[in-house]
Amino acid sequence: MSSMSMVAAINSALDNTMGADPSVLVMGEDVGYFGGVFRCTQGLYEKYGAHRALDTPIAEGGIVAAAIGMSLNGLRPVVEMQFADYIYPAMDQIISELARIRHRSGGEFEVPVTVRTPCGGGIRGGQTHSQSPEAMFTHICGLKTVMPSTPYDAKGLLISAIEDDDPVIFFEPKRIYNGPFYGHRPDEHAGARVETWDQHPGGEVPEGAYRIPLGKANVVRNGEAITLLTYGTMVHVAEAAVDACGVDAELIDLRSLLPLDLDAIVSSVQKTGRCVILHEATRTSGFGAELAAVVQEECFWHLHAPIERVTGWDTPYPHAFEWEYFPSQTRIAKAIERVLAAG
Amino acid sequence: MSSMSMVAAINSALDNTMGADPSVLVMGEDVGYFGGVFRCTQGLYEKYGAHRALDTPIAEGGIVAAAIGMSLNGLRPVVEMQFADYIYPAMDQIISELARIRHRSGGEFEVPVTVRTPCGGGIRGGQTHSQSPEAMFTHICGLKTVMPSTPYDAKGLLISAIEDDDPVIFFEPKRIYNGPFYGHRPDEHAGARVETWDQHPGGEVPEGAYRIPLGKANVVRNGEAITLLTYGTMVHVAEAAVDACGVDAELIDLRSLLPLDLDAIVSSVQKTGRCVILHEATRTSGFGAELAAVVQEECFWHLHAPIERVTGWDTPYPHAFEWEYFPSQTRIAKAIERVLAAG
Amino acid sequence: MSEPAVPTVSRLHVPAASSRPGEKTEFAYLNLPPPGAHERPPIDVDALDTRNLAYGLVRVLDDQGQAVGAWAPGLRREQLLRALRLMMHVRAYDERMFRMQRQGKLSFYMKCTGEEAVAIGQALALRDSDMLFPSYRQQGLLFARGRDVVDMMCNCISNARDNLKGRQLPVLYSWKAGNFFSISGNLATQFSQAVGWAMAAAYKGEDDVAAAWVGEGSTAEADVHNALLFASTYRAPVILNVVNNQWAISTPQSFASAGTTFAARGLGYSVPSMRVDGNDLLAVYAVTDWAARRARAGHGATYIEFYTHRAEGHSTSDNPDVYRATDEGEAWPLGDPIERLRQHLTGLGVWDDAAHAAQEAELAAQVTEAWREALTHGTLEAGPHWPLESMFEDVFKELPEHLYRQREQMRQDR
Amino acid sequence: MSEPAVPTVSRLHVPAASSRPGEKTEFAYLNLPPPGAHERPPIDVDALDTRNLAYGLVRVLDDQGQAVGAWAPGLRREQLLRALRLMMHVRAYDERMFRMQRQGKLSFYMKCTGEEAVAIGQALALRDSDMLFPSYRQQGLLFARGRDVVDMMCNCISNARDNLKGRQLPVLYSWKAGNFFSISGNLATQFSQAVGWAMAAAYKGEDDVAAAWVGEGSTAEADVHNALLFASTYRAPVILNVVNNQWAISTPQSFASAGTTFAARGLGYSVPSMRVDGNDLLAVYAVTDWAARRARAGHGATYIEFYTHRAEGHSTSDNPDVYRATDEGEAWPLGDPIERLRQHLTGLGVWDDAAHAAQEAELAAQVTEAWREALTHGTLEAGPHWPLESMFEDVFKELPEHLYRQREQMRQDR
Ligand SMILES: Cc1ncc(C[n+]2csc(CCOP(=O)(O)OP(=O)(O)O)c2C)c(N)n1
Ligand SMILES: Cc1ncc(C[n+]2csc(CCOP(=O)(O)OP(=O)(O)O)c2C)c(N)n1
Ligand SMILES: [Mg+2]
Ligand SMILES: [Mg+2]
Repeated sequence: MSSMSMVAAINSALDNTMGADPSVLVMGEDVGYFGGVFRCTQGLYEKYGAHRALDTPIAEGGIVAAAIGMSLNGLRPVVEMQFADYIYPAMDQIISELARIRHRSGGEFEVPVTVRTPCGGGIRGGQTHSQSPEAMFTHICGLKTVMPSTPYDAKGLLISAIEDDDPVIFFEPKRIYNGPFYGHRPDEHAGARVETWDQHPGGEVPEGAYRIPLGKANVVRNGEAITLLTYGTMVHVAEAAVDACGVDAELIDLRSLLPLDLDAIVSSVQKTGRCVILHEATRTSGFGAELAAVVQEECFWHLHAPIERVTGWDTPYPHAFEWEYFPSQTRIAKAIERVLAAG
Repeated sequence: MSSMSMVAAINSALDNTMGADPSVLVMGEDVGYFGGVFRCTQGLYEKYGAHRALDTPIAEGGIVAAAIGMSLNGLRPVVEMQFADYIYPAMDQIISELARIRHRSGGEFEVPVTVRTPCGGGIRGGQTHSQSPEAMFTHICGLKTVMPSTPYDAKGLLISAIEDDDPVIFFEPKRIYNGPFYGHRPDEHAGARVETWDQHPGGEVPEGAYRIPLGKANVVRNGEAITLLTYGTMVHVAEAAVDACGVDAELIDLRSLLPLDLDAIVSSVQKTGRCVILHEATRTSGFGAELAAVVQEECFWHLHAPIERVTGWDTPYPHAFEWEYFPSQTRIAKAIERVLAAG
Repeated sequence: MSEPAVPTVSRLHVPAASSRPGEKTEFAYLNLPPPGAHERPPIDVDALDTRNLAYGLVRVLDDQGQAVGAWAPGLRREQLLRALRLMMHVRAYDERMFRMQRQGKLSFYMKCTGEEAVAIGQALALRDSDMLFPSYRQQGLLFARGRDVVDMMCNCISNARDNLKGRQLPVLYSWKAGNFFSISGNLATQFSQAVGWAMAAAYKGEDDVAAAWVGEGSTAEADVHNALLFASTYRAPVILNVVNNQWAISTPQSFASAGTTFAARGLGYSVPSMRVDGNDLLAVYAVTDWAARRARAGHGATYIEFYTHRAEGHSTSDNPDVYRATDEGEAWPLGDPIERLRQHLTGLGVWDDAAHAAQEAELAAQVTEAWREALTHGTLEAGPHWPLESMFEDVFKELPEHLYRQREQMRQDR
Repeated sequence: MSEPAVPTVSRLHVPAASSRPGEKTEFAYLNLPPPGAHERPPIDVDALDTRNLAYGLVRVLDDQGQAVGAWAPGLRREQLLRALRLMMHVRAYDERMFRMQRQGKLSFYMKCTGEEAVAIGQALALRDSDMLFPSYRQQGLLFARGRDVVDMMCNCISNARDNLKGRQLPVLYSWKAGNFFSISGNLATQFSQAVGWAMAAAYKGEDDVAAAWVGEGSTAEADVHNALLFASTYRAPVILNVVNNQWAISTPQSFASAGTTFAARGLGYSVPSMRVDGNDLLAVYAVTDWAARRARAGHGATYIEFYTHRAEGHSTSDNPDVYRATDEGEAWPLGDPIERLRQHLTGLGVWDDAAHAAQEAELAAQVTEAWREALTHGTLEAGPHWPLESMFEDVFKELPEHLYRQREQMRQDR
């Protein structure tokens, strides 16, 4: 057990699986010699060789296609898309192929590919280094979609994803790669120290391999008054907002969007009767829509108030107004107030 | 005024706009000399020339990119993607470019491109000629998403889409290209005549240009007991189901998913207090999720029962079991019963 | 709307077709090199030294049916007779399935008439452990690898014996035991996947090769670019085949060729490339054998354009007479692959018209027999099919809760 | 999980880098043709007749700074002096902005140091009505077209004067009045769009041309294939430029080159292609002028590889010393574009060290002045910015109801 950043935890998950199974390799832009622009694959090139920490041309569609072909020949590729914003050239191979091959072949062929990609804003990356496109992948049957919120979860979920025989899209909230983030605008905390994971329990990560099942949510905080459903960076912002306004909220970190831990969601909302859903992604047809739909389907008779969504706005992620775009503690607190006040 | 199929109505819309504005052209695979695999562009090559009914290489990403460039140089391209199932190679140009250029350029540049594409099942097309991917596009800010249910609407909406200075993704439910469809399995009606549009009021289409605004729903049927929200082919299946079970349902054809006619939806559900949402697309994170989310947000206090979704299953569109996949009158009727019985 | 500011005279160049209805077809522009004209380079050849092959045309059979030149493969007579039989079998199968579609027994069908030599010639030059990534027009590969015709028919009518469980459109076969990859409805995706498969073979130090096929129209898709780039970058043991049958539905090859040969594109990626008479089974076999040896020896990929002609419509949904001249078939100078191999074998004195007619009749009867048997396992409309619930299987390896619930919902609401 | 069945020895070929830290850089493999060696073909040349140019290197300035050979453009001295001044202006601007980023005034910045000749030389050969589709490393185009430096700085600090309303990352400029297209953060998308713009010019019968740029690493993206295919198919009046600075972040050109020149790829699409000394302003101007004449005359596209070297890091987020040898800069044989033009002008007797030093100082002062002015319009962190509500504008031409509601929500919940 030692303290790791999310980057270190991901690196450790890759190291463990590559060490245990020679059919596992990482591939992507700048992941080999350099170790990845976020350093997630650092050291793997030296340890496992150029063919197992494989640099690639800048062709996301070609990278995913090659990974599919490799997986058809007994390998277990872990692809890195340098930013989630750059996954779109690979959409046809992901939607029409990766997600479909098992089903369309009557179960004859399987493609155990994991696609890792950093997502989310809060790093002044502008509209093409900040996106959260997870909802689109949850609409594609045949894909599993995962997003961790701590180094501990990141490692356990990533090992499960790599060992899973189905394709997994694994989103990594880059804002919390190196420390938790509570939604404070940098200028709000001028001079305050940068948060690191060593002060956070989620930063305690075993050196060896362990697994967190895909499809099990984590109840971060028990509460009776209201249920907050979220994932990724927003888990920490939500927790801080709850602490700040001292509400007895139950906070659920979904961790895996598909498969979804419906039992955890339903039992919580049936208990609290109130629900707020939070994500950074744009609002319309975001994953919050699916969550709101299932919650009202499953918990209608227990609901005391409408379910609210606190999300990114339906605009590109702006450079100058990053902190007005990013769902803030204030916005979360006001939504909680409204939902508690209602009914 | 004469009776037209939806194919003829679309052809007429293209003819009207190309005749009125030399900057309008159609482009895509087999749309030129041949007139399109569904015949929607028939005759335009002879009438307007090879450069305005433009055959293209089989490269959906290149087609959309070329259309974007053309629109930046004063043209108004109407792109045909031969099947919605084949739009994915163009996703990066659609999401990262078509949808973003106006905003990211501070309003300096605009890209008035219309992307037409046949969607939906019911033609024994199997999993790659039957998809309904509309929800993904409603999640992409900067795109308008439209789907007509009659020849009359198809023409009026398509002219509005082409004249619109924002990009529009225009879905054409191919099952009703040549006649309305009420969800009867062919074998159920063995020997029954194929439905054509000339028996349907929606088949009455003026020869000249007219416009239906994007963002205005159509209340197909007024009712007090329950609100049905749908679009495309399902409008007709829903209508038939309602007639069959004699429920006093209000049936709303959204026509445009984004912008969405919230007023029409809210005033109806506030009146009926009950809502069923129907679409052919897969369920999870389909557009029905967004509809359920906004309905409960806006109408919570009026709802007497949970909102139900009747959708395609979360599987690829199967060849053999097309009619078990396609949301049937029976499934709709049972959902209506449940929602009416509840509470 | 923007101001109409468009003159009537456009300067935009739009490519022409080899022929359109009412026109007389002219294949003169082909100016074919004579059979036997091309050298056979060493398998470790540098891409640039294949330039003549990429802009030329590898031909073995001359107009008299003689095998000539450095590329003559020296196949044994039994092999040649087997190749002829396989091509005839494919054609008999296509004929039958096409008619069955017209009778409403299939929802859809696609023939490969006139292109049989490509799949048969190539399959015979490969090892059974080599992996095939076909498009929908290489059904010949299945015949060459011994796929039971009844199983193929069951795929096409989605019945209870269909190994794809009723999920796929006719002709989108999959046969893992035969190392034949699931055919995608999305063009060209398999091309770049094949390169990944081949990269994995090299990664594992194995010497199996991958082979992939696309039509000439599909070369416009990004996957073909990706395949060439990755194959070249990692020296993948893969054979990348372009079947140039000159038409993509109604669109002539001129919308994909960029005005040169398809093979030429490979040179820009430093992949040895060649254009081959695709209706000449001996030439097809010879270049494939060469490319397979090259790949196995670790020298990397080969890009091969097979020049052929789509003798019939694109599919049962298509009528070519509305977009191309009806005389294209006769005008086409490279003939019919079956007739040309038949001529060769007749010349060798091991085949004659009687034997040919007898084999034709025998294969037709076999196919009819197979069709009868296929129907005993169910039909598309009447079934029996796989159990309805099987629709929810294989989306994931295990059935997740949400699909379990949807399956129950389906049972309940039928 | 699948059985580990992987031997320790892999046969997978993985390309090498020109240099890695600790190694000595070897550019010997370049074997550069001598300056002036190449012919200047007619503008209606057939693609295959540009083969020597595609595999060679067009050079005008020799090692003594003399302009030699058929490609010597014969620019007037004022033009040459202007080109030098513009390149020096770009470099002064880059230096300043880089330092400002280090001081926390910019969130991010990207220099084009060592590559200035490409954008400046090309812009001077084009007409102002020609449309530019740049990548993020052609800031020189803006200088050549007279963009106000203060406006560029305001783009980079997203302040109240930023014409992009604070929406874009630094360096992703857009300037419609200058026919400079909005730079995308997504690599290469502009390349195929430029072809569409050029197709529209031909459609309208106008003789403006489009020019587009990508880095050599970005040539791997599908958009570059699409651009070449569409440009060739429709003979679009477009100039497709590849800036080969040899690195894509940490990835060497060997992962995109397929082991040959980048220019070579254009030949496979029958687009005339050439490789050019990108650090030789005269050569850059000459080939661009040739390609523009060719396009305007209706002969179609040209594909040009500019061979240069990324002298510094990829961006302010990058430290090249961890992935490439520190001596690459010195080892690089084609020198620095500013020094080489300076040498030429000095040789012509119209320039000297004093003038150079004076201009350097003058431009540095100008940039400092511009920066001061830019700050008066606001800073990234402190503002003033555009009004917050402007975030919701331009998603659509008119504000739709759902965005109106979100804007109100934002006001309410701040
Ligand atoms: C991505 C994609 N785009 C379009 C289609 C529709 N389509 C099916 S076959 C075809 C023509 C293919 O022509 P070619 O590649 O020459 O193959 P051929 O049919 O001649 O064997 C088209 C456009 C598709 N299946 N997939
Ligand atoms: C589609 C896409 N993939 C990946 C990236 C991340 N990225 C930004 S710059 C870059 C390297 C580009 O190298 P090159 O094309 O050679 O241009 P250069 O930076 O050398 O000018 C990468 C991979 C991106 N911006 N867009
Ligand atoms: Mg073809
Ligand atoms: Mg570069």
